[in-house]
Amino acid sequence: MPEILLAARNVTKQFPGVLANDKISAQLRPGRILALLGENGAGKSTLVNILFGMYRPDSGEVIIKDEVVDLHGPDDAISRGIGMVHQHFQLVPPMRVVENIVLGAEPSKRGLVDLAEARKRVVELSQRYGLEIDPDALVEDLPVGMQQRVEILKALYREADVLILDEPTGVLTPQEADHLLSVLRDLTETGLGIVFITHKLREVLAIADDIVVLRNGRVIGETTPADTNENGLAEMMVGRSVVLRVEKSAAEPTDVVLAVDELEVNDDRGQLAVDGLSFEVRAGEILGIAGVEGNGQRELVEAVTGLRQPLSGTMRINGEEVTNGSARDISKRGVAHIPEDREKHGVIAVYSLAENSVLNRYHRSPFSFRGILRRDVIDRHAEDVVEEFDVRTPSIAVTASSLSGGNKQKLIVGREFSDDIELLIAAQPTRGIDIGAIEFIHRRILEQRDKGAAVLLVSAELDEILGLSDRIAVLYDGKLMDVLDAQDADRERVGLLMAGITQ
Amino acid sequence: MAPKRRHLLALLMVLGLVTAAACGSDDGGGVSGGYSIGLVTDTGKVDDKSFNQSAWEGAQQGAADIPASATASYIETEESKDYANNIQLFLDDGAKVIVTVGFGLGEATIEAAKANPDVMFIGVDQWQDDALPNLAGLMFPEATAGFMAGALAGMLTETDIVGAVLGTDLVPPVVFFKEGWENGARYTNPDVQTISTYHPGGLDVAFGDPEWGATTARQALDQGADIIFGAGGATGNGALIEVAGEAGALCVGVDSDQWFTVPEAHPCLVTSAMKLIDVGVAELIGQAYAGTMQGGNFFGEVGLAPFHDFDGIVTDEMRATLDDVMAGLADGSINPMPE
Amino acid sequence: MTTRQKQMLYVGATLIVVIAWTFYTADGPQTTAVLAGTVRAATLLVLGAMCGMIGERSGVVNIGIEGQFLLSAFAAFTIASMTGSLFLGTVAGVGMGLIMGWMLAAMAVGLKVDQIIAGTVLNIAALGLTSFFYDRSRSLGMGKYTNIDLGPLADIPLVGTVFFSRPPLTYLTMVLLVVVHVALFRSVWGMRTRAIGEHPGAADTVGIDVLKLRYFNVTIAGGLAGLGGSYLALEAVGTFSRAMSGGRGFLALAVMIFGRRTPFGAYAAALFFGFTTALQNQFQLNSTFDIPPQFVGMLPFVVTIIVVALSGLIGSMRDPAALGQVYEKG
Amino acid sequence: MSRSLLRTVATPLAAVVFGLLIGAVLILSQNASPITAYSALVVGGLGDADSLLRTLQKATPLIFGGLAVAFAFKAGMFNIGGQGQLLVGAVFAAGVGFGVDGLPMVVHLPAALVAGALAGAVWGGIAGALKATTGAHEVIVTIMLNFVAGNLTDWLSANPWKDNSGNNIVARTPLVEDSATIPTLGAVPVGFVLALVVAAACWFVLERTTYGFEVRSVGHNRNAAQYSGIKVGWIMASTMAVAGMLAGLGGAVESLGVDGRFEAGVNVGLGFEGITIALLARANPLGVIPAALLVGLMEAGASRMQFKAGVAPELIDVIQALILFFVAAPIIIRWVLRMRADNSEQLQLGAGWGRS
Repeated sequence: MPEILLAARNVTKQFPGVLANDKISAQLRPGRILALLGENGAGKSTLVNILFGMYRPDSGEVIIKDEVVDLHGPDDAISRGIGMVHQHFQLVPPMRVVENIVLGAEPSKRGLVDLAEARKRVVELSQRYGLEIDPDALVEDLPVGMQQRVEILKALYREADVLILDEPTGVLTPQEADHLLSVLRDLTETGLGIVFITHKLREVLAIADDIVVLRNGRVIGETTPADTNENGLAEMMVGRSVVLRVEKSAAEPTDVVLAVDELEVNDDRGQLAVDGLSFEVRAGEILGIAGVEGNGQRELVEAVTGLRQPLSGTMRINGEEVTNGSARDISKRGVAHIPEDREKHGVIAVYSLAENSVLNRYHRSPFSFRGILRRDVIDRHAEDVVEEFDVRTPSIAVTASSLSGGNKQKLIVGREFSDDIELLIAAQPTRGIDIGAIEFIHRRILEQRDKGAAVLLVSAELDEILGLSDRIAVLYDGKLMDVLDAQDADRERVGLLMAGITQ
Repeated sequence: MAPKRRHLLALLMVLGLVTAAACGSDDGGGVSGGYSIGLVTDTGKVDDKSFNQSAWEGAQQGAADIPASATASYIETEESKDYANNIQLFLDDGAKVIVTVGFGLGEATIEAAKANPDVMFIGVDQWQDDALPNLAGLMFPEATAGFMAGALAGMLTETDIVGAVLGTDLVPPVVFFKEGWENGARYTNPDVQTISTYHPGGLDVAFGDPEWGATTARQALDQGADIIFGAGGATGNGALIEVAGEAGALCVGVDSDQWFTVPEAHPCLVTSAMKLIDVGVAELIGQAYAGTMQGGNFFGEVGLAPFHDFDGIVTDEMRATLDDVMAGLADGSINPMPE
Repeated sequence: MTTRQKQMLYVGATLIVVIAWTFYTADGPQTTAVLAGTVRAATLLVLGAMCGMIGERSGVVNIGIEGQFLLSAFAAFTIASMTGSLFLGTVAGVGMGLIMGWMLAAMAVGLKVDQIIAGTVLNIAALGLTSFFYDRSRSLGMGKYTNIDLGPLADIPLVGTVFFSRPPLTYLTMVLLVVVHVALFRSVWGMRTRAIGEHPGAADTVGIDVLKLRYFNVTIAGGLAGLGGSYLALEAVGTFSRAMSGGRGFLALAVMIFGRRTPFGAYAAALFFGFTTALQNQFQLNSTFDIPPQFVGMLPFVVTIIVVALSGLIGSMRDPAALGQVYEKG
Repeated sequence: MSRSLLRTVATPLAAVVFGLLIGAVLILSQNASPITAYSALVVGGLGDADSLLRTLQKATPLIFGGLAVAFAFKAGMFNIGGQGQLLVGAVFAAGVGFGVDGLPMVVHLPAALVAGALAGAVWGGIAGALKATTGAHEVIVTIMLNFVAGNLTDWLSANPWKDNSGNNIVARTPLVEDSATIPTLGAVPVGFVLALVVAAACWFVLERTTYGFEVRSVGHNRNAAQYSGIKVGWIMASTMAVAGMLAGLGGAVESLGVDGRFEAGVNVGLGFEGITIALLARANPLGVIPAALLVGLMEAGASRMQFKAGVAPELIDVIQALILFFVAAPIIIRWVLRMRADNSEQLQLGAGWGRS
């Protein structure tokens, strides 16, 4: 058995304008779990992409099983026993589980895929590691937890000695995450090494043997769970002491702003995604929607914002029915929306910041007059947003594509918050951005609540839900499992509800 | 910065060079020399194996026939809006005779003839309502040609089914050919069944779709037709070639003797319903040179092309009937297109 | 395919057979003629559809099939008339198709040109080049491909004439239908091809070279369109003429969509379109209706529009997820 | 300003030069002289007042056709249906032009133009509406509608609207009334002026109005546009209708200003050249004008090129394809000229505000 399974030595990688990895070194030994910890943009993904052969380092070397290697692509890494479970699953949705697992390394006879043989091997593998799966199910029909299992089996099928997992618990309930951690621990018994990438301190302490903390593309420190604690890790990760809890006053809810009754909504594939939901959000409170992604959150948000036609049920805003209102009808009523997918739904990449700053209001006075845009007014508005919401940019004339994720998100928040808001719908408002921006946006959301807005917060980050919400509704399979007051909610209880377990 | 600008500069220089070249002499070409004859095609090519080609051959023949040294040259029209301009190019070049091919050029030809009384114009397929002294419209009775071909087909068919694969009913000569063909077949064979199809597409594709022509000819063969008339540019040629692949079946070409223009059709081509455009054009050019050309309408000859390889199957009896038909058509006792 | 769909398929097939037989007993020659014309018109369409299908399954839209047909037909005809060999002509047509496929791949995959624009370039270039270089004095002295009877099979009434008395490239097309079907849905290549069309990122992470495979597939698919061009010049027609593809490359795309990007589905769709063409001819031949040919001629195009619209409405059709998108690594 | 303008035009300009250079090689391969050929081309298109008039006349429908493609591009749609939209526009404009008489010009001419524009709008709108409601791809639908339009207009001009004067046998409508004829001001056809005005209007609508903002938003990011409350389906349908209207207007100008009537088969191919023009202009409505003038010049001079140099006029089509290729794949030009890549070099089918 090699001494070092996988290592980076002084790896440097430069992207236009960013030094993503600056002389990074880290190593993984057999049977160990190495945690790479860092906030978004710290260089974790770049590093693992280099280790997996997706990128080539500008300088420095990659070592696999005690040998310096020159990886030309993922197939190089795979053939050397590296397996990777990506944060965004790399599965082909309309193909079967077994096809996904063997893709790229298919058992074949004269060029034809030997599906029977493939199925046999997959069943064998899943039994050996205790990862039950239906080999003939279509991946698109599986829940995310199962899809992750397919990803792991994919790596094991290729006889990986090293498993790299990129933020694997983001899509799981706390209980599922715990189960995953124990599966991973079992896997190391056979000598497998695991690289575990995360920004969640608790998980690092729970599972890692070795911890490497990255910040701004550099290694900031190496430690072990025995030698540190959450606060210590957080300080290393961010470079200053961070407030792990959001400071907020008690809510003072008043009138019902949003009332949803028996709402049913289909997803894109025509299947019921929101199944008879009823809830209310009052002015001055934050209702958090907790749940594993894909349990109807997106469809709920799209229905409430007028982007998706509900099948049945009613929605009222300030007492007026808006069930079949268009997106514009609803936004006219003082509804702001921070969409979950910033790049896809939030900004138009080739538009300037000025144009992006009026995406939701270009048609209104004073930004246009009788159908003609008033560019001077728009520009002034954009300057205001940039200043007030601390968007770091050389000018409002540059395109949105030139901004970092956090600055894009601040631009969106600034755009949505520039009017008086009756109802704020915030979906995954801090996904993938740095801690500074997260704190900024959390403060702004609370500010809106305190000004009397009703806030519907949808987040897959349980910590965010627990930290910000006044009440917590848990969504599972399109149904509302329960609505808890924030003080009654804890990870355990919400986690079980997220898994559909009521006690 | 600097290198970038240099490349742009280089680019501009190349452009300048091209422009300079363009502004250079344009007199090197041209066609003038001796008695010059110009031909403007319809939107088609001088080697279209059809009427443009016939007219061009006629123009060349005419140039060769006249005693003085004469040259013939052509312009192929790309777009029908260019008719007038293309005629003007020859006028500017001092052409003595200008042949314009196709009824589409009729109006442009009349305009040019009015404006240039010293130049002789020959308009192929252009009917003249009012005779201009320097413009001869070369017309052909297509129905007569079609009738003769049909009469032969009526006698030759063994299945009593004859088919026609045609360009488009938007072009009247095609309709005349078809009606003449069907009436001729019925004239010699009252039991005959005539099955005919026009291309279903627009004017822009109707003459350029040999695949449809071939498929449709096959469809007609499959239901028993044993002689197919292909009339419609490349579309008709497709039909002829298809029939060539069917043992025992015969085909009839159109416009010129297609024995020479579609050699692939030799195995089936019994004759062609000809408009002798080349003969007519050459003759009119001769008249123009001699100063005897009359304005108004000039009727060119139509007829059947030689039977070539199939000379043997046309019996003396058939030939006699054909002669009668021809005589009847000539003296008006047979109307190829009643109504 | 669901059981219900299968049932409908069987019912539909039985119905077609029954109707065909009824007509056949009523008027044998006409029925044979219409159905033979159907099969004939379908061959070119399905070759184009298979070309488009392999591209689209890999995530590359090919709107240049029309141009591929035309330039390949030109090459096939020119070489065949120069060498006097239909076989060499066919090879040249396929070769030209491969070159055109490679050019499409170079633009759409390599240079990351918008795929629709890349295909349009091919179409315009093919029309210009063939018109510019066409030498009309050429001809096929030896004639075009002729029918080959498949022994006793050809003697079966109706079916024999319609399917088993055909020229060689039509048989080859039928064989290719099976080959492409097996290759797409059973082979390692096919599985990888479908993967790069649906989720190129996933394919990349398991070591499949997405760009290389797309290059390969679009090029190979061009060979199918090239065979279509050879078929057009050397089997269907027996000569070349300007713009002779006449929009069939576009119809092939509709056939591909209607056939849900499967070879047999596309063949069924192509037969359907071939049938509308043959039927419209038959109406005219029989003088069934006194409808101007211009209106009858709209039939296939109107049907295409309806089909494309309906397949969107019913939602029975889903594009490969990565269709039309440039793949950037990483 | 001039620097950035230079950079903007560098790629199309280089594409034209490369196209002409390769064209020169083809001319040489035909044993003709490129210099004679190209000089004849230019003289044929610019040599005298008549040539200039023809160039302008040829450029006019190309501008409309180019706008029809460019406008749809802005909403992320590819309108290959310019041909069919132009045909129906041409035939209906002619229909009103000859079918109605006794109207003063100020009423009749606009009415005929509007008839053409509306017919084109309906033809384009069908494709847009089908795309919006059923997802039917506009490329397939517009191609099919081209065929249908060809058959429909052929039939109209050969049957109900046929010119039965004299011995006419051609499938064409009667001449339009004088009151519906677009006049010529000096050497400049008024239709060309109209095309310039419409191009400027397109630019203004796209860049300065809320509707244009919506169109461009849909073109750049359909999802974000939908999330910001824009009715994406309506924008797609209406954009295609506007595109069809532009092409239909081009057809109307042809019927009323150039041909004086509609004639079957006369306007073939005009609509397709709009694609080349729009790409050459990088979908910029103002850029469409020089692009159309260039192509118009080549087409006006093609006859003279054949006459003087014996080069087949199809060479123009080959050169156009080459230019299109180089515009579509600017990377080749950059490589040859060693220019540095920047955003303006990409063929972005739409850009931000003219903030250069």
